[in-house]
Amino acid sequence: MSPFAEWINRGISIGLFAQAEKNFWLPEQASTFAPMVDKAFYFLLGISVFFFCLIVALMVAFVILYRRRPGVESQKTATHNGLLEMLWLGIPLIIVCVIFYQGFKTYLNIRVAPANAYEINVVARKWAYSFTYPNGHVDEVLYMPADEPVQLIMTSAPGDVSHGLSIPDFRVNMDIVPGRYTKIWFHALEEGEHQLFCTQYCGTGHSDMRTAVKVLKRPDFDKYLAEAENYLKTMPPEKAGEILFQRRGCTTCHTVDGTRDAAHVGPTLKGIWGHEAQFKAGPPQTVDENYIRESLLEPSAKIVAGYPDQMPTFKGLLKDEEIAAIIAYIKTLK
Amino acid sequence: MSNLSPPEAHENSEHSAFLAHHFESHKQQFAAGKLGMWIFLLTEILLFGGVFCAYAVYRSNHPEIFEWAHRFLDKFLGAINTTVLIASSFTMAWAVRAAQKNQTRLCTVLLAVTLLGGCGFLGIKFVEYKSKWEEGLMVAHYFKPTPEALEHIKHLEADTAHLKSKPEEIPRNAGIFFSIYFCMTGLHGLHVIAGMSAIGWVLVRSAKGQFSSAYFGPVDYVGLYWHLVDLIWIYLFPLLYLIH
Amino acid sequence: MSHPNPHSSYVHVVPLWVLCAVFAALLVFTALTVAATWFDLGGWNLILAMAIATVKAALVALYFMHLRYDNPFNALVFVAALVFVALFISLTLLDTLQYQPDIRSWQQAHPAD
Amino acid sequence: MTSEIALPTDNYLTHTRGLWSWLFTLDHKRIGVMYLITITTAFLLGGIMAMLVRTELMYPNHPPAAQAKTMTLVPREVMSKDAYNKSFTLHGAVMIFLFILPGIPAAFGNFVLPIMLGAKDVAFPRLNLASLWLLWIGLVFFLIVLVFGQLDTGWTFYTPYSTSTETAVIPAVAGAFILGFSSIFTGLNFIVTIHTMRPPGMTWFKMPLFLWGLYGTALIQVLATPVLGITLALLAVERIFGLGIFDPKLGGDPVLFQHFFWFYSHPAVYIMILPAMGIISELITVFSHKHIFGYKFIAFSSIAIALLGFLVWGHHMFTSGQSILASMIFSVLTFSVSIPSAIKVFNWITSMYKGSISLATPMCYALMFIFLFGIGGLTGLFLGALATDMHLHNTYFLVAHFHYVMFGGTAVAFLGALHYWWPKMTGRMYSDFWGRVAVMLIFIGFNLTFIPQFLMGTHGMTRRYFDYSFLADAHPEIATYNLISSLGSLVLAVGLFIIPVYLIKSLISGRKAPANPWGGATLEWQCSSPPPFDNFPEQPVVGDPYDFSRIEYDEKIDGYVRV
Repeated sequence: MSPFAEWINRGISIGLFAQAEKNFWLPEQASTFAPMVDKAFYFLLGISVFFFCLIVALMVAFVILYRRRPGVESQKTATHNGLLEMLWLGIPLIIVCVIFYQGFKTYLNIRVAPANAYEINVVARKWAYSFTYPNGHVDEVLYMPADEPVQLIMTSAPGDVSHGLSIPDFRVNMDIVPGRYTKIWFHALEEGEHQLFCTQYCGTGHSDMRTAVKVLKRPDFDKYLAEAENYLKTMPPEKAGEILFQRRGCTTCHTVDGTRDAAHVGPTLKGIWGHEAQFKAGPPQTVDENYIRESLLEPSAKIVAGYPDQMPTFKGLLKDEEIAAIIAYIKTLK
Repeated sequence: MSNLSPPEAHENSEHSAFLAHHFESHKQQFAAGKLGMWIFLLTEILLFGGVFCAYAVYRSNHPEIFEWAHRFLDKFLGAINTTVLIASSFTMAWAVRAAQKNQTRLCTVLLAVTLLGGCGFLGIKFVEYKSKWEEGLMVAHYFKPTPEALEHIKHLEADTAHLKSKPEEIPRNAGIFFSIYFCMTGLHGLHVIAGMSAIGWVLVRSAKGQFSSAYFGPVDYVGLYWHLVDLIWIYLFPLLYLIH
Repeated sequence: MSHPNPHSSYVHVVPLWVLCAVFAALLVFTALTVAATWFDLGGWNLILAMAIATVKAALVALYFMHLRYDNPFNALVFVAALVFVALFISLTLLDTLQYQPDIRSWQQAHPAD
Repeated sequence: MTSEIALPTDNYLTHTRGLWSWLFTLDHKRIGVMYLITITTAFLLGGIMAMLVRTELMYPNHPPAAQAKTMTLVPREVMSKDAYNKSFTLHGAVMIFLFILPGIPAAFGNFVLPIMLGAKDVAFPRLNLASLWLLWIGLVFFLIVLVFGQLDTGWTFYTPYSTSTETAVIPAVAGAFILGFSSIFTGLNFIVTIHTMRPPGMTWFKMPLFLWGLYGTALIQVLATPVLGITLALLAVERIFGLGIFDPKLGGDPVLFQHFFWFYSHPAVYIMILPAMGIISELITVFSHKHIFGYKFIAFSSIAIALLGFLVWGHHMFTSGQSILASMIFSVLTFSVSIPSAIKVFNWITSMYKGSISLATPMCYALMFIFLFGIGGLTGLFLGALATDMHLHNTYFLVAHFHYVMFGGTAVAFLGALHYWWPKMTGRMYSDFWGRVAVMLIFIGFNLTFIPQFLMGTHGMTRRYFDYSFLADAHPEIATYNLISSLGSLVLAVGLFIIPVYLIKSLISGRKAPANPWGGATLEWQCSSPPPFDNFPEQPVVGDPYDFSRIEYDEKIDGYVRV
């Protein structure tokens, strides 16, 4: 942060709140973009505060100096002054050119990823993210290596709506649009944990659509990936199923403890195994392996009575052994 | 539209019965009405701007869809319809001239001919829509061309040999062409109907002998509207039917 | 306006021969634009078709719609409409053409059913 | 001139009687008054929705364990997620389509435009009445939405959410479509009136600046609103038939919808603010009793804003998947709009220099406008600059910026106009004391509500969030900011509720208003309060609308007279 910006930050924050610390205006700077964006922010803040104070000071001064008093008339002054007008056409023009240039430089930086960036694929669906790593591992939390460029290649699940992805500590924000890719990259400075939000309104669970960003040192990240890749093999299937159930965002809509509330738009999965499910249309069916498989791949085929047709399909997103693990997990929910 | 020309009969008016009380003269009233009509046409052009924009975006990004799907449209019927509309525009322009010259009977006849032209246009459009419906050539969600329709465009091969796409290879999202086709021609068709209602209205007034060289504003305004409908079709015809 | 007229004090009445000539020209241009599709001119086909359409539109606007004789402000209104439509289409098109690769690569990765 | 004439018993309010004489009137003044009543009702409706939203956001839904037992004024969760989504959607849609867009032009524009111009009426009185009826039909559609089905798309109707949600999108879209045509017809009427109905002597540069503002507004209304019409029509057809133009399932492009939507909705922001700026130009000069500074610059800046406003819509899409090239172009153009706005503010301030400034209620609103619009305009720079927008887009920073411009700007100018023309419209004076009390409460309440939102936004609080507990865990101050914001909105609501109380009281027992209570030099102050049916019994004297040298205070009538 430049000394100028530092000064403004301190000055204003201390002036307003006694407990203010250095994050009064902006959160922690956790990526290489943060200092650039913040510099632009404080520059703008300085300009804004200056002009705002100027306008308000003049306004207040005039109101006091020229308040209406008996016997005092308004005085005639020039009704226009070309030079003055051009001056306050010209000065703002120069200032906004500078603001634009500074903003554009940083924006280019944020939008254009370096060639060597580590790529993670993101699929957003109502109301969870899945991050797919180059080795095929899928997680619902964004794990990433520290101190190297990472690029997210993002899209919404087919048939889903637009979402957003914002990591305030990194100063990045990009929409995720169905039917196409959008990209964003960043370079985290050191290991730590940050929050990630959906910024494009996407319905009932919009404010639940958030997750953590876990920045690990490269060796730790490699270790995480290696372990993660093998969890289907190393863990018992019902345990692996539980992990999948959480990582694929099933918990956003389905509870496993029998709770039924407005926050969860899907039916609870507690005790459904072996019971008869009633549908909006069609005959009831016993919940068995085939039914769960179908519900995952063709969720709209049979809608449980009393629930909306909201579930996205997992066709092509879950491998057979993953489905088996999820079934094994659902069996345990008694 | 009727609101654009308030023939407000003011009891104590020194002016003619068709001069509204808040205008000074027929000239002022006509200038106001005409400007109002032009601004209304401007809004119509911008309304169509939306569908033209959708057309431009999809045609430049997916030329293959347009090239493939436009074969289903009948160029001959399109050309006939263009001619019908141009002819009705001509009779409309003539009707305005007749009104300006106090030729009341001629004006009424020409307006009736124009109205007939509109009917002809809609009739041909109906034939086209009906065949699209029967061939399953509907908007994207309902785009299910029948085998006969697909077979039919293969026989057009001689006529469309220059096209790069093959009739048997349906491009992805081909239905978008028909979405745009129906939006553009449908919106245009609604305007034809609106224009015909307006012509019907001035036709009745003309038959009652309400127009003269001093007061012919409504014929002129309706004429402008009808020409705009024609003008838009002049673009729609090559854009939809004559894709190369 | 510039031509005083015995019947109408405040507008110009378009002569009938002008209307007929414009009508004839419009028919000729319609035939031309259909005929133009028989020749393969590559990208020029679209440009030619649009050029012919624009000439036709100009004839309709200038004579049938009286713009040639009318208050210039009405012509300005008409031109403004075209300018704003052009602005809308061109800026939107500019952007969609730019991000098209992101759509195409998605379509390659997600084949149609 | 007017003071010697006794108040005419026959004015536009008493000219004819009965409900039908109002519903079918062609008088622009009555139409303006009916607009005012309708729009104020919509404002109340939208305001209730806003209070629901703020009440829900008062506390985080899941407080940290340590604070869980703290007493709270309201339950942590006052409504369901869906109810919250519907509340903010209807707040936005009602406020924008039914209050801010028609607010100043339709209500006050209709009332004063012909009088200021020296005309008897607008060019097309029937079309004018039709616009009002369209507004009512649009309102009915929104009431249908409110009663049946609700709406949860956000006022922006983004696809594919709007094509897939089960709520009542189609009635809402139909309502907005109809309101669009109401707006188009008003704009059309105003342009034609200004062009063709000016009496002798009323040259373009003798027009009051409010009329320039309305003229710029009307330009946008006729140029941009049709695109909204076609966009909403396509959206409705998309929903019913599956067009595939905006729906990616069928090969469509959601970002294209955003282009369509913002081609209208950005210029629409200037439909909202330009007439407000026009009003401020009037208020500042009248209450400073001083000629406006830089008339032509202010007049042309209105037109410049109207036209440049069409070139900047893409700044709503910097993070939406718009290309880098388009973002760059739109960012450059965005800054070009800030210049004419800055010119206006500087000219207003200079107009006050060496004036005789009265702090009557309307002037307090004008000063509040400069203060709040200053913040709103300057924070716009943060969102127009590409780098900072990357961080702030879709956060509460944006929400706060928007409200500073729209409430702090337009709604405050609306209230200023209401207090300025109230004596003219009703023939009664209201209590200036209570007027200023309301001004203070609104000023305090508004800033308390929205200043904290800037800070929430910079810390990443996303808009349209039902719950922000997780954010409050990381940044505990977010909870404080939200609490302050919600309490501030209560103060604001109290301030706003005082206004109808003293205004209605003025109707019953207010002092009779003189023809010119504030010392205005524009033509509406030359006719009696309330104006007669045909505005002017004889053609008024058209002069410089900002020449106050011959307008002096007369104690006998407690108003101003031309000497």
